[in-house]
Amino acid sequence: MKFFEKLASIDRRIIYLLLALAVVVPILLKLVLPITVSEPVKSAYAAIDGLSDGSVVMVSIDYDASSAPEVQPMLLSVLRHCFAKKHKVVMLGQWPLGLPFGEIGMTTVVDEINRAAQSPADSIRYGANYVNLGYRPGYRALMVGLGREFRDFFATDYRSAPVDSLPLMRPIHNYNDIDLLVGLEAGQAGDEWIQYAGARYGLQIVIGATGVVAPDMFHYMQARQIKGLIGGLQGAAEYETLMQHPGTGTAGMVPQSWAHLLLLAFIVLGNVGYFVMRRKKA
Amino acid sequence: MKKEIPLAITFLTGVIIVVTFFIPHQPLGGMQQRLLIWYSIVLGFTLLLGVDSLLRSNLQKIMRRAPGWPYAVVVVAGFLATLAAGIHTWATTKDLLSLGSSFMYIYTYMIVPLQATMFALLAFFIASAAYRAFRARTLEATLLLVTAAIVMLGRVPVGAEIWDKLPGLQDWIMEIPQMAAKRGIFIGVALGTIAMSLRVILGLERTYLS
Amino acid sequence: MSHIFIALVTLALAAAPVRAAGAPAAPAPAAPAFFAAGLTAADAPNDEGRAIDLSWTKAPGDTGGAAVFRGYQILRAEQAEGPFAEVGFAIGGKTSFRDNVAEGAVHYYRVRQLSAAGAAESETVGPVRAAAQWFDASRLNVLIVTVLLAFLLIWYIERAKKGEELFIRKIQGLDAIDEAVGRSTELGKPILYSFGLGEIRDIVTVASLAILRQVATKCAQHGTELLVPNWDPLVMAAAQETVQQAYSEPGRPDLYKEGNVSFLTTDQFGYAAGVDGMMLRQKPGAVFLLGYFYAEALLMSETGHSIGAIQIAGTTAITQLPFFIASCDYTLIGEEMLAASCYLKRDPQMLGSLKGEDFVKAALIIGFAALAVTGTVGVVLSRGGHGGLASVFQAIKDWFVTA
Amino acid sequence: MMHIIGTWIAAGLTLAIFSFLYKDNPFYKFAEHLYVGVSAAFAILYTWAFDVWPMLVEPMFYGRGAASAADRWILLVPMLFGLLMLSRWFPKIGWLSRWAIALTVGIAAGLGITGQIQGILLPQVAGTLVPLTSLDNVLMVVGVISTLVYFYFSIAQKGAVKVGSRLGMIFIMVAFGASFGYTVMARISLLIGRLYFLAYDWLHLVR
Repeated sequence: MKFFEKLASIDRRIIYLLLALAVVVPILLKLVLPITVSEPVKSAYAAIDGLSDGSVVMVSIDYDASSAPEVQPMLLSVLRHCFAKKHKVVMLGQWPLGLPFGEIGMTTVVDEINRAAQSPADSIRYGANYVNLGYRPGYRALMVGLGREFRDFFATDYRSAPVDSLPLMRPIHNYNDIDLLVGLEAGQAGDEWIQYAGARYGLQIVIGATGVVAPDMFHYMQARQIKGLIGGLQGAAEYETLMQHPGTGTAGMVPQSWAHLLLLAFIVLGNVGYFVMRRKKA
Repeated sequence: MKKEIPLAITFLTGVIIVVTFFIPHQPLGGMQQRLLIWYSIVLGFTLLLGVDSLLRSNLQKIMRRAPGWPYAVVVVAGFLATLAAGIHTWATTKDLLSLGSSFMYIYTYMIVPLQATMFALLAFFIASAAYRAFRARTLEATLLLVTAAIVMLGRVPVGAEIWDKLPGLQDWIMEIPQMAAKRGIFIGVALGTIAMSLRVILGLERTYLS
Repeated sequence: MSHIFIALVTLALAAAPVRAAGAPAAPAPAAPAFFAAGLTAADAPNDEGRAIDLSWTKAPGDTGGAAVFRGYQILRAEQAEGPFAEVGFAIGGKTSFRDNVAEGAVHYYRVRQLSAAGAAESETVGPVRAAAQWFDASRLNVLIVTVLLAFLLIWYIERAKKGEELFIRKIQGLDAIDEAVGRSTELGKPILYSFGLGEIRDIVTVASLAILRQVATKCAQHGTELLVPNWDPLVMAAAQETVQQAYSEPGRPDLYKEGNVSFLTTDQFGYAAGVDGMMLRQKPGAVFLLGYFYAEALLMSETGHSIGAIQIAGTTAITQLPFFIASCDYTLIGEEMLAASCYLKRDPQMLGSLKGEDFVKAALIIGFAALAVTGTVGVVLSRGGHGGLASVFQAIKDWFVTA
Repeated sequence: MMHIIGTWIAAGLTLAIFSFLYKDNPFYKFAEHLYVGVSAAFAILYTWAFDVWPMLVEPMFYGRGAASAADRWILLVPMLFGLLMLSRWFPKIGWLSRWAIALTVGIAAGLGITGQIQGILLPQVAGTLVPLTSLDNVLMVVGVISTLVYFYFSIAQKGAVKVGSRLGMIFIMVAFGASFGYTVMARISLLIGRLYFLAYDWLHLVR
């Protein structure tokens, strides 16, 4: 009994330390575990893969630094996939503070591809293969308005170049000219894309979401309101696996596993102590 | 007048937006688009609302040498330095996302670590709560914790190492029972939102004017 | 109630064929017969007259990606004989294109296929012009539901306003409130009540104020101390008023101490740390966490648990609810909290809305059950060769599908 | 060089925030206040660069994206409303901000009504209409119905309603358990992200 009382009054900083160790040790040891790919991620992959070469994919950056570790690896994988399929990418964002993550991810992937390019035909260029429109306030109003005309909101791209000066944007007027939206979500914006652009204009949507948001997306998936779902860091790791290009998602799954085991041990231990002490009291 | 005009604005804009949803013909189609553009523009200004009170309260703290005033200096200095870097970047490149700029430097090396770490703290808080507060004291809480345990194991690679059916079980929980309950919940939330929106347009609900 | 549901279903079924008839009607007389690519052009339906829809059958060579088949050039002219100019391009694999045009003008179209083997052009179609529609027929189902819901809600709100007795069941968590106050009184400990980080305009804050009123009344009756630390100054003002009123009603205004309903800070974790400190120092016997919460919920409920307080939580923040359920003794889940405030306060607006929503829920419950049976029987029958019921079921289901 | 300095700054700030775990201290307070100040400046700059400049200044004064003179000058209306929003800065005329709030609230509510019906209600009802030909389908329909019963307040919880409501509670707890698990996962992922930064970008412990 004493044991449990002592256990119950343990300093929380010891708990913090144990969690830190559970994460740091596997990072340092660089362990790897095999990733099993789930159906929703397969569907997301298939949605991008199934488009004709050269389709237009819109990517919405709806997250910021507070969830970037989960979502950024999704962005990298999706961009790699799009460019491998010769798709054109139109980037924009609903979270002003997250916009730079889109730019950073795009630059990373574009540099990577252009460095490996064998001929000018293999390389990708701003304005021809991808554009970044930036951010406008408005969420649902913006999403509805883009269904009529992009230029009403985005007369210019993120660095004030008129969109009609960009060959990629010239034929794009509304969602009829977008083949797929990949929404990378850390909050409500994903629901709004589905309700205001998907349901209203028939825009095809794939969602990549943080672990917090992902469970609230399954009913859209079942009702076929979205074509695929990449959920949390594990989802990112699964997409990396499908792309055969492991990154921080795959690397993160080992510390993730250890931390989950530790937390479950905490819950079990805490409950055992609770019930033992309660019985003693009773 | 302080309440009538806002109520009239809300009513008018709300009705126009609902009506134009069903009637695409001009001039309604264009009217809707115009309102949406206005919304977008006006909403941007709400980003600024907090800035004034933030600066004001911190400046007051500094003037009065209130307890903790040096931190108020940090707020103001951080604000001014970032503003200066941003204005400089904008004036020279018209591109606030230009990765080599001083503005993005502040973003990458200050905003990102600060914001990200703030949220990383939550992992520790959850760990501590897991040990000290998450108790299976009722049937409901027990069900919740058991489901959570299956999901937490089934959603990481180590789950498959423990029992190869775990990832499949996890997928099934997410796609059938959890989806069904979430659907019920979100249908309820949608009904609540519709009722609220209707009351707002009709001017019955006025708390937003307070 | 059931008769309205039946009426609803009948209406829905009646609407289904209307919608099919309102679907794109190609101006058949104008279009010449056929060409190599099976090209058709028609006014885009349900729009403001700014687009023409083109569609064609996939070219035989359209397989294997851009290297073999480049795509389809869309050519447009003002006269049948030309000149035709490119107005758009559809990549290989696509069989449709929406051309944005001005309303009313006459257009002729051709499609040119570009493949590795060379180019081939379709015959000309036209004339075709874009026309605006006065009603978006594809949204008829939304219109019907909008009108029905608006009617229901207004009707119930009016009934509630007239003071009609509208039944709301007792919410279980409310019993727990009395119990928690009683226990604290026995132990001689204060009670702590937090609104979390909700603003005064959040509906959940309004609901929480109604519950605070109940808690404060109990506290006044028992002479128990009530602490309400706040994050938002406006919420604090409202809470002060509520508590003060509650204390003066049983004639104990002397017990009300203004300092007990206090303002802490507008910083998220700072607020949580402040409330935690308060709990550790004053050791309340009961903790109420009712309002809108973010991540700070976890910190507060953990501390509340560690001091052994009875904890009653409630929020509409779906992400925080699981943590409350795991660490509190009783949790009001989402709408339950709004219903609890209706039960206590009987505000006609909230009450009417709640009843209206409940009506729809009842209709859905009955509808889901009835249609699940219909669908199942339909599937069984269609296995025996009778597809009638199955197609009725499918028609009903399709009616709900948007976009 | 700038990159190395930046990484050290970032690492210092990361550790300053983490120091809160030991206890509240000046380093944490410094970092937290810095964040508040810096992000406030971001709000101003982004409002300018992505709202005021491209949506007001450019079309009005440079005619970019505006078809006619009327298109240009009608933008004075949203500009006025935007400025009214800021009237809150001056307590005396603060009530004027209600006009601007009324505009945004009205439009959002108008969009909300049809949006919730078209975007959630109808498609989610359609998704629930399935024949009961598999156990999964049965469970799904029962789950949706019983959850709705749980949130049905117009009838006392007795008999069949009580059973339905209890069943609903079970489904809801499974759903919350799933959300719980996913949220825990998300928070751990963020921690991994930060510790990865410290180990990889800053200390170069991992290659």
